[in-house]
Amino acid sequence: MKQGLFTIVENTPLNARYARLVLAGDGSAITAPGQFASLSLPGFFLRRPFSVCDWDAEAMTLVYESAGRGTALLRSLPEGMALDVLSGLGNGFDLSRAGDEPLLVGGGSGASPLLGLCRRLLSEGKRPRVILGFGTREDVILTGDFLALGVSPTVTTEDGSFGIRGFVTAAMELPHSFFYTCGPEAMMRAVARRSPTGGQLSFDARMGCGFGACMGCTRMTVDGPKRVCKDGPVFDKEAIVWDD
Amino acid sequence: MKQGLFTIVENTPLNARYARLVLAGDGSAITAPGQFASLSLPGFFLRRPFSVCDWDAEAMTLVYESAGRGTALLRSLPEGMALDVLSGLGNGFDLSRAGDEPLLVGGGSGASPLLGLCRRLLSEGKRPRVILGFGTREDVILTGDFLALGVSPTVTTEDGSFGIRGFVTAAMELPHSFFYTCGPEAMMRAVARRSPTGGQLSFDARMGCGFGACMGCTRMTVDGPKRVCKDGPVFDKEAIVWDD
Amino acid sequence: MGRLSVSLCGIELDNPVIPASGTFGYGHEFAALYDINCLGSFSFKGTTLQPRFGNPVPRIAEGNAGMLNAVGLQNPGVDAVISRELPKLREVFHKPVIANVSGFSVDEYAQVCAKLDGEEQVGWLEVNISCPNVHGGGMSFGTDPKSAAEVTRAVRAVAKKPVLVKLSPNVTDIVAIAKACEDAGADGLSLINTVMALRIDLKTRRPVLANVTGGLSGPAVFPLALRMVWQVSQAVKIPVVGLGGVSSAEDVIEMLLAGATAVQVGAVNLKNPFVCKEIIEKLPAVMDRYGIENIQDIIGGAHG
Amino acid sequence: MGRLSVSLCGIELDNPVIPASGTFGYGHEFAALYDINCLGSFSFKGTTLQPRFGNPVPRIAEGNAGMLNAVGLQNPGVDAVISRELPKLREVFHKPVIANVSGFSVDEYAQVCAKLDGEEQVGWLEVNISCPNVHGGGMSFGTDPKSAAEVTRAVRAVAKKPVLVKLSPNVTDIVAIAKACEDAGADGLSLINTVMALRIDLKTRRPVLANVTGGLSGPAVFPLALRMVWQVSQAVKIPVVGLGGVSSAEDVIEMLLAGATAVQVGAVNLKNPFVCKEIIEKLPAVMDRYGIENIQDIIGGAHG
Ligand SMILES: Cc1cc2nc3c(=O)[nH]c(=O)nc-3n(C[C@H](O)[C@H](O)[C@H](O)COP(=O)(O)OP(=O)(O)OC[C@H]3O[C@@H](n4cnc5c(N)ncnc54)[C@H](O)[C@@H]3O)c2cc1C
Ligand SMILES: Cc1cc2nc3c(=O)[nH]c(=O)nc-3n(C[C@H](O)[C@H](O)[C@H](O)COP(=O)(O)OP(=O)(O)OC[C@H]3O[C@@H](n4cnc5c(N)ncnc54)[C@H](O)[C@@H]3O)c2cc1C
Ligand SMILES: Cc1cc2nc3c(=O)[nH]c(=O)nc-3n(C[C@H](O)[C@H](O)[C@H](O)COP(=O)(O)O)c2cc1C
Ligand SMILES: Cc1cc2nc3c(=O)[nH]c(=O)nc-3n(C[C@H](O)[C@H](O)[C@H](O)COP(=O)(O)O)c2cc1C
Ligand code: FES
Ligand code: FES
Repeated sequence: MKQGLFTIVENTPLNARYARLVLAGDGSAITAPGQFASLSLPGFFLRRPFSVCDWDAEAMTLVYESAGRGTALLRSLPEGMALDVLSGLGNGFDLSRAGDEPLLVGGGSGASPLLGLCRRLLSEGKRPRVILGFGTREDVILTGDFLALGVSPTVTTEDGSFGIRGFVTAAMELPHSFFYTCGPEAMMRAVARRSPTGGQLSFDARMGCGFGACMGCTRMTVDGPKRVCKDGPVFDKEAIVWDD
Repeated sequence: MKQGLFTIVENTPLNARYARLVLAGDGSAITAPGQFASLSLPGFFLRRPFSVCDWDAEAMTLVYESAGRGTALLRSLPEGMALDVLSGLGNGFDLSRAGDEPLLVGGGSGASPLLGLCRRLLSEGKRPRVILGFGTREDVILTGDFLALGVSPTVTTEDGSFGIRGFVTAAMELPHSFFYTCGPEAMMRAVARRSPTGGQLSFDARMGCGFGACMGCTRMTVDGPKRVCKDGPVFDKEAIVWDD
Repeated sequence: MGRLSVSLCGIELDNPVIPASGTFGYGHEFAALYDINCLGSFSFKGTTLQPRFGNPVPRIAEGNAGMLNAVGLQNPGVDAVISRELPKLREVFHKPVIANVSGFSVDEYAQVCAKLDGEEQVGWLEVNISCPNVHGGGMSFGTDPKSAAEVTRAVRAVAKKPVLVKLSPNVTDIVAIAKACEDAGADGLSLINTVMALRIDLKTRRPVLANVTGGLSGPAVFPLALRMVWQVSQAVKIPVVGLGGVSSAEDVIEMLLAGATAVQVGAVNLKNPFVCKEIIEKLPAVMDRYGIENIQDIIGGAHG
Repeated sequence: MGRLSVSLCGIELDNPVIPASGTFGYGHEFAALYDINCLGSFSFKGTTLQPRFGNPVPRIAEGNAGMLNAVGLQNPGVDAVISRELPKLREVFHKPVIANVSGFSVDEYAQVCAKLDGEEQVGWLEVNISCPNVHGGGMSFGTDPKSAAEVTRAVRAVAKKPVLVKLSPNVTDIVAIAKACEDAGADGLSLINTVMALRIDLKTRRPVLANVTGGLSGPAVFPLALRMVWQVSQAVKIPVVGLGGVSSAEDVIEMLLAGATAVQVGAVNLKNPFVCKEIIEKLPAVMDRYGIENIQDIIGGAHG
């Protein structure tokens, strides 16, 4: 984990809901796809956590949804502005478990960390397959970015306005060696239930600190209570305890 | 009074203590020298009041001291940044009472509103004389600006490091038709006592609103309690009740 | 009945947005900026029996996302308010106003309320019980259920208009105070008043405020106010006017969901004199965003 | 004795800056970022007799210039703290620490304190009396002078180390609680704990926190904390540890002027993990600016 100033070099709407934020700065604390960064936004006390979509030594890309007041403000911040960022947070995905044909399943903004994961899997010679689920056609994001990597994502929309109608599980007949998923909890749960293989899931939680100090984000696992921010956000399928 | 966004076009240190801030925006609410503007600074709840030093239809100049945390931040704000400003606050100086040879006495940042006043008195054909008092040589400001108007200010410093040694009253032997003064209350009181003529004094107060709504800035006068922000900041010598 | 209208003790408000006492004077400074008849109502500066100069200055200090005030109830006294301020007020505001009343004895409260109750423009009496009780050891009336009830009863006995009792947050058990006021006949409750606070000037090494302590208000106190509105509105049957740090249309919705029937806006008026107008203008769009048809439908909606 | 050193209940601190309980874990997350031995001390996460999972999530909400938490005292229980956490803590922090203790009965407080009192690394016991009293109707121990005194007495009886009682701000009369603790044998007081608050999610129309209410802390509460430190330090003879919203070296000076002997920093650690280090580094320059030679000289300096 590192604290530092990052400069907004791009803050472009992808559609009414999502935007892409490219931040230039020292990304050296990032060690794995699925880690996140936490942004301090002017006028807000708590930082906002976002998965790193992709990164290199000089910059990182985030994809964020305008979900509430902080992200609404974020959308209006100009290029050139400096933001105080904690980077390299969380554990990230474990690529060593991927096998040859890992399946990546993202829902909504959960597509974001899968892009960086996909690129790294490809560079290790894997053949990742990607399913992305959205509510409706207008929400669809990142398909072009996956295509640019040479991977053609299967897209599902709940209303059928784009790709396959239904939830991501409607497209899950692909054989796979392992799965990685990020998105709404109900979606991830359906994916984990449907998949016969091992997998990793990236969880969301309201966070106080994002680096393990406050116990704000605790989730019960088979190994006892864990901090989503520090022990996660990525957990092994086997470790998950689903609330019900 | 008007609320509007003003853009910082200049924010230049004059010395370690004072800086000049030029704000571009609609200055049409300003009607008299001695009025003030109230700036909303990022991260601070209350606005900061500053006398207008000079202005035209497109911009106003303020001169401010780094007095506390807000003005310390103000010093770091970049050109091009927009600030939310209430302009045209307070009553300002009454030029009609000036007579031919009005005396302008400023202490510290109190010199600032006297510059705009001086320029307007000159344009009405008056012959203003100016005394400016500071603590020490390093604090002296605005003498060049008065010279540029063709008025040579008499400068006093408490430690004698520049101009006449002592307080502004040490230089007050000038005959005058009326006086205008702005600065520390003790200074203004000495000026008012020393001067045989009528005069106007511009007061300072901690303000909640700056436009007459909160009763935060009340000062007792011979006409009863008055709001420094709305009924002042300029009061006639005859109306002042000195605390003692 | 419009989308924004709510009813407070039987009087209909065009919308639930009300500037809070002490932050809106008698309306004139704001009437010079916009037509204040867009407001639901407004609560004028706290009125006492005698004219009061208030506390010595400095009366204002700053907090993080808030401010402290120790104005000390500067006002011209109830007779001058009636003879001078209310006629002037009528020129700029044509709806029922909230008459905010303060006192230092039970009797003073009753006297001031009796006088203001007779004024046509006054829609509600709002009884500020945060004042120190000079006959009761100096603790504020609002920190003890018994004194709070006593004031309420005395005022209720002399008033025909609905009585809102305005509660202090500086208490262990706000619900106990609220219930005592309800039982004593209050028609509604306003909460919260300011939070007792302090700042020290590092240069002088003395308190910033001449009065030493002052009342903290503004956005900083919003979550505290919301908690008290939530607790009180669950415990009483009379309507609650929610205030404390409200600064946006979203905050208004949140207060109503917590159980408030109407909302007051205080300190933020001082920073942004247009805030009440802006909130009222933004409410319909914010209601659309959250699927709210009529604002009155969501009152207490978060209690589930 | 350096310029920054102060003495708290007979133990010298290199400086008065102490991370507050619940915002610094057992120090490891911060030790990975800087050498935490620069701190005066630190107060570790509240410890109970049994392991606790704490409240369901969400446990965190936001305020203006502050945050709400309802973590609910998640901790591994006192035995695991002693066997697992303290040995690990010794590797990264070599000064006496503050053991923060919670309980739901007087007996639980005493048992936990007795165990931690025996640990060499523990310099002080800090007894958090904001917890609900399960045997006393559920009101927090800290809202009633009698229960506060009872806990203090029970803990004092079993402890050799100095006992700091940590007070809740959610009370009408903080001085009465403080004096009750002093009379019952407290060696010092820490104040304030969090302010009970609420937020509602406009989308779900339900409270953000699963626990409904939570504790507000952060810069928003600074002027309230300062007022309580001012009042309490005037009324008691034992030292006061001031906390609530401290975020800068200036805030530390202000707390000391108000009467605090040392200062804790809570919520701001979560936003800026380096804040305590930064404050300590900036203190000498800020002291120079305000003409302060030794920081201990200004304790209570604003009382004049
Ligand atoms: C590890 C992690 C990774 C994430 N990655 C992404 C991403 O890549 N893209 C994306 O669009 N979103 C992501 N989110 C969700 C994102 O953090 C929230 O949408 C965002 O914080 C909302 O902020 P706001 O100010 O708009 O909402 P507000 O409701 O105004 O926020 C109020 C508070 O609640 C918190 N909060 C609100 N919603 C959420 C949420 N869903 N999850 C966590 N905290 C929340 C905020 O952080 C803030 O503290 C991620 C969350 C986590 C925990
Ligand atoms: C009508 C008027 C005109 C002024 N004109 C000028 C000017 O032209 N140039 C100039 O340098 N200064 C002027 N001042 C003083 C200026 O407002 C303060 O120096 C400034 O507000 C300090 O802000 P801060 O954040 O640095 O101080 P802080 O101490 O951090 O401020 C905390 C709070 O106290 C208030 N405050 C602190 N000091 C003063 C003060 N001396 N007067 C009023 N409020 C104060 C701040 O506005 C703020 O609300 C004027 C004040 C008034 C009332
Ligand atoms: C400058 C000022 C003056 C106030 N005067 C009064 C008053 O006279 N009577 C009263 O009941 N409340 C008074 N209040 C309290 C407010 O009406 C309100 O209860 C409190 O400020 C909380 O709301 P806010 O956070 O929106 O400011 C005053 C508040 C401020 C800031
Ligand atoms: C996430 C979080 C957890 C906390 N846990 C504890 C605790 O276990 N024991 C305790 O005495 N106080 C606890 N507190 C209260 C703080 O120690 C402190 O008293 C309070 O937050 C005020 O300080 P601040 O405004 O600097 O945060 C906690 C506060 C936060 C924000
Ligand atoms: S958010 Fe603080 S521990 Fe995870
Ligand atoms: S500052 Fe509000 S009335 Fe003058």
